Amino acid sequence: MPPLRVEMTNSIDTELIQKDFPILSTQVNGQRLVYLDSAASSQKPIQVLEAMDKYYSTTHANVHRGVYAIAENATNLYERARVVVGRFIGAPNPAREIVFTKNATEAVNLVAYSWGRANLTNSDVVLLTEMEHHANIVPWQILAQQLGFEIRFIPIDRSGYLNLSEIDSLLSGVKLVGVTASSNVLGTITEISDLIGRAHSVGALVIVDGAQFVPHLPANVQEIGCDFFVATGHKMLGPTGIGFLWGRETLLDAMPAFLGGGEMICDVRKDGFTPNDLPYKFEAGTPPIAEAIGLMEAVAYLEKLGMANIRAHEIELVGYALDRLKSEFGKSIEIFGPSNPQDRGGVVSFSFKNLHPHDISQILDSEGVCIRAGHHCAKPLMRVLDVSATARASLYIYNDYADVEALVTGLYKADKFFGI
Amino acid sequence: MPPLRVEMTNSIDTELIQKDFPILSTQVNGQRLVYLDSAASSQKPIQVLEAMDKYYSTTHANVHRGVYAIAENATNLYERARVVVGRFIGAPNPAREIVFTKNATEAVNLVAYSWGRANLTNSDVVLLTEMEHHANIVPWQILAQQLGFEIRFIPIDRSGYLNLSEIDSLLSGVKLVGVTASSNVLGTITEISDLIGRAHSVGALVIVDGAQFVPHLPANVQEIGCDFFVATGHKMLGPTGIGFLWGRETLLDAMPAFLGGGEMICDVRKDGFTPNDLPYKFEAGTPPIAEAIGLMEAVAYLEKLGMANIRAHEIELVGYALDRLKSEFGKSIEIFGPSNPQDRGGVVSFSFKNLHPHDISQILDSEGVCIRAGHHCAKPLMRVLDVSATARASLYIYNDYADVEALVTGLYKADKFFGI
Amino acid sequence: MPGLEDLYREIILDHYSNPRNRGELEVPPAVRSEGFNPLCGDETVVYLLLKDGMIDDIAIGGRGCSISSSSASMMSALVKGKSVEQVRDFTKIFKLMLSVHEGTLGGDHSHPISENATQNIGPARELGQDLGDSPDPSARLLTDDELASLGDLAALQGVVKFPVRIKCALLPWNTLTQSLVEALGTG
Amino acid sequence: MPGLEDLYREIILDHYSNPRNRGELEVPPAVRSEGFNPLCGDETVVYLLLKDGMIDDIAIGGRGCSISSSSASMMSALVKGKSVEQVRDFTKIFKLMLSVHEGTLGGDHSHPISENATQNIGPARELGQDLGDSPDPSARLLTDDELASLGDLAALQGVVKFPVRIKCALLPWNTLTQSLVEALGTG
Ligand SMILES: Cc1ncc(COP(=O)(O)O)c(C=O)c1O
Ligand SMILES: Cc1ncc(COP(=O)(O)O)c(C=O)c1O
Ligand code: FES
Ligand code: FES
Repeated sequence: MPPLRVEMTNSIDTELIQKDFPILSTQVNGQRLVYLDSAASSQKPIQVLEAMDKYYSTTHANVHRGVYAIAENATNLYERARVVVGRFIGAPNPAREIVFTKNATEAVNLVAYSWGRANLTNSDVVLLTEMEHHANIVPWQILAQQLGFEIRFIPIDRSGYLNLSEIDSLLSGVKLVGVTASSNVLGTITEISDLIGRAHSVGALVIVDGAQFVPHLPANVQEIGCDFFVATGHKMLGPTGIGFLWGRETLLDAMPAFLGGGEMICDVRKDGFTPNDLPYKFEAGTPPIAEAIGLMEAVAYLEKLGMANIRAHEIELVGYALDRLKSEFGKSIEIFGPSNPQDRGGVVSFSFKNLHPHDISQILDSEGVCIRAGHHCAKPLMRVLDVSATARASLYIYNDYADVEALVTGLYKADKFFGI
Repeated sequence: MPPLRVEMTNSIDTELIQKDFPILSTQVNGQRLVYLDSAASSQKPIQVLEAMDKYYSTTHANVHRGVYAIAENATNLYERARVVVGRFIGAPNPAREIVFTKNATEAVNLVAYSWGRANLTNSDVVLLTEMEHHANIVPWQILAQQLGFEIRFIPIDRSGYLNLSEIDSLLSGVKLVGVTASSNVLGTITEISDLIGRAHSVGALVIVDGAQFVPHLPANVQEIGCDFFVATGHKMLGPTGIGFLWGRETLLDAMPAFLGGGEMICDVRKDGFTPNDLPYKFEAGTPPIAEAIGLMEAVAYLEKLGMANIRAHEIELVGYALDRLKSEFGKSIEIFGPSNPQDRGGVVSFSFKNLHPHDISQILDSEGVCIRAGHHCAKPLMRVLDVSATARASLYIYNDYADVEALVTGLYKADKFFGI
Repeated sequence: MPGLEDLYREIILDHYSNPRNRGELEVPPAVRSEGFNPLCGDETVVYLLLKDGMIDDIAIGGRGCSISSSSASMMSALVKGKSVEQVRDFTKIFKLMLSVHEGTLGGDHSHPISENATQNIGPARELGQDLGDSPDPSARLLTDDELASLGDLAALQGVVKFPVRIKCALLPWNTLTQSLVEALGTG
Repeated sequence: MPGLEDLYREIILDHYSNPRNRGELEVPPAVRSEGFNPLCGDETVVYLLLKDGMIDDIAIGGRGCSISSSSASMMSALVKGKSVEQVRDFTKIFKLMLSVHEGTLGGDHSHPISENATQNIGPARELGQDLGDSPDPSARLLTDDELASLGDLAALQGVVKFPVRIKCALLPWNTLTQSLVEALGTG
């Protein structure tokens, strides 16, 4: 099985990039670390770690209230991070429309608890898709338990695309549509613009889960046309502990407070409180300051590479991976999702023979190859696919052909090991 | 005005400690940085920064689901952090009773949204104190708006202690008491054990805000006897982006989910979800992994110094500060809270002449002295004290007599500058 | 590095210790508006009496720091006897003076430590104009005439170098705008 | 460093490819219980038929990885024909075998990279016993007799070195415990 190795033609220089990621030069089980799990969490370049260390070592203080130099500086950096992140996704007014949360999940919950509770009743419908991550399902289920509304799901077709053929009837009575911009299991880049147009035409709002989109493709909330958009720092080269919500300013402005506490108030009396302006109204307590600064640096790193270049790299690499897996393993491997790499993000989920994904992952680990096995927080989708779990390799800016080859080699080993 | 400088008698070696905090060797406005705002956020020792960098550089991966080595290791570290933090506050079963949140504020909101919504009705009463931080007021006000229950406040006396003389009548109808263990404005270390006993005797539960307590005094939730306890990482040498809730296992077990998403579920179907076991039920989405590891290292640092030693240091230093301020400025300065340093944490709030706290802070900043001015997220207390803001110097393990002297010198300068 | 003298010009301290037009007016005929600075909890109260499209009388209440108090005092002195039109112009010019310009945030205004901290921290330095109190995308430098029209208030120019205090200087003006709206019965 | 052979002993692979007692029993008279592993979503189904305090028959359904499947297969073979009492003992011993002992988590079980990462990271190394699947504070080493009593199941000993997989090995046993409770109508 001679590998089909060819030179990459895109402008992403993985060799150079790998040097920025200290973890990629560590060894696992005596092997080079082959990290194919960026869809779960990306690695962090040294620039991001250094930005946070520098912040802590030179100017850390709590933000927004201090009159002294290091506190003002901390505030400036934190607010600058908001603007940088907002611009990165094309927010028209980032200083007011970006709310920092602890992760993408909190961002969806914010919309559910605040907008949802104020706007949904038991006669309404929330429309999700069968490929949503639990983060864009369970918050609506919790709310539905309390308010009694109906949740519907847009089905997927056999190739892993949204099946919009019945969309008009699905949309009847719908007040909110929740849709992922890119599936963390199938890889599918959904055609949200069409869906959003239809949703808006029946007066429904649309929340887009961008967690798997923002790290990989150029994102622009104005072009997408959605009403709410969430993403998470740790999947886009940033630190853990931070995510964000973008919302249309008028919507956010009209929404009631969610978490209560410091920062989010304008005044507190014994008998009640007055909420603060946007975006502070939704940022209760001390925010993830260092994390925002780390995320700002992560965005700078991505912008330096260029999102279009990153996209070209991933199309090339994912295409290569699909080809290699199919040519090596033929019918023994089932790859989920669209077969056209143009329609996919960086993830490649598969079933291999009748090996259990966790067993595959365990064998790969002994070769230093890290893939994820499991339901990927998408259990309704697992049921649709009629599997309990899949194996998932996910590719990012630091991955190259050699990593794909390591995956292929590892699968051979797994096959041999279990000998079934 | 010759300073009253004497040798410290406690075992905390501030000179040695300062070396661990890179920020303390920076210069502000050409002056040595004199950081007197640890009550807003503490600085971080290099050990904490290194632990996080090391984590990111050697073993970062998303937790709880990965079968490969670095993911298992990340999971072990994260869970170990839970146990370390739990033991630090005497939790009987840390592996199940500690919930990591993004800050103390989220932890209170979790109790309000989950326990509160399930257990409070419009005929109930929530009893708070006049010295609560907004974090332990506003979540209850948001809930009261929705459920219609009454919120009462335990008054404070002129010396800044809780006035418990009417406590029996205040407690009538009360289902929950929220009390701070140490005030971030008055410094008061409240006598919560007595209050908790009385609350329990009428069947009320007690949530203790330990944000200003845990960094400064030995804390043990079993001895305190409370039902819920919250604190925040960034005030106890840890990073931003993490806080925690401790709750009695039986209570947490019976509480409904709060934020929905990945991690917190056992199963998700299209028609509903089954929540996961403790503590995961309350940790939706990717948790603050590096932050938990940083916090674990912060706890190790505090334990190495010894909380009893830290306490002795602060009593000595706060006593010195109270003496110096009174002896230098006499009637021109009004210091809020108990006069006995044994009854106080590390904060010293004051009014100085008729200078506005922000103007004082601005002048002090030009001397490199960082204090906080404002309402300190305790506006109801400000109204009780009949001020719109106070100036607040807060002391911690790295502060020494020289820092107090810098404060005194700065106040002279402010006085001279405004010449009023 | 901005020094204290950039912030606390003598004239500011003078207005702070001897505030003009401090007090109350009878309501009605005057209107009363209050504005909060959420950062510090301070409050400015503006009493405004209009007559024939002119500011017939104005009084200032509430409490605040030297910057907000002096801004209120100078504002009251400036607007008294002026037309509503003129007051609107002053407000625009004053806000323009306090808008943060490109480069200032990461640049010359900042303390040495800020420069250190923002070095290499990504694109921080170029973003000044989008931050804090700069909702006006048309931020530009004032003309000499405009600056002169503000009189004493020009002394508050240095506040831009202390971003946290900008809200202090604006507080009385935002409250005045509110009271104008109220007095004119519009909005 | 634990190798794959520590985890995947031959006997395990044998039970995985040739699972014993796979199937269903009629309910009633049998009881049916299902257990989930929330980490992976896998499910074990246990059908249990008691007679006179003995396990008269047992069948295993559901799906899972090699570890949970082989654990279920070996378990079914072991408990068939045994008394409820004995089964409880086996369960106790099996869980004891899989409890994580002091030192193992930061220590010899871990991959080289884990050792690196935990070095100097605070008190990490001493805390093994409190983590993960070790609710039993009386964790101790098994006696030889105890180990021997488990028969083939002793092969699952190596799983302790792979903490994420402990839940896999325990899944069938927890499901069995559940079905015993159900069959006996207690709890
Ligand atoms: C007494 C008290 N409680 C709660 C908090 C809130 O902490 P955080 O902002 O980290 O949520 C603070 C700090 O601001 C505090 O001083
Ligand atoms: C598509 C998708 N949405 C949401 C999330 C949730 O992100 P987080 O766990 O950071 O909240 C994830 C990642 O787990 C994801 O893949
Ligand atoms: S500090 Fe409150 S207005 Fe200036
Ligand atoms: S991986 Fe699911 S039971 Fe083992």
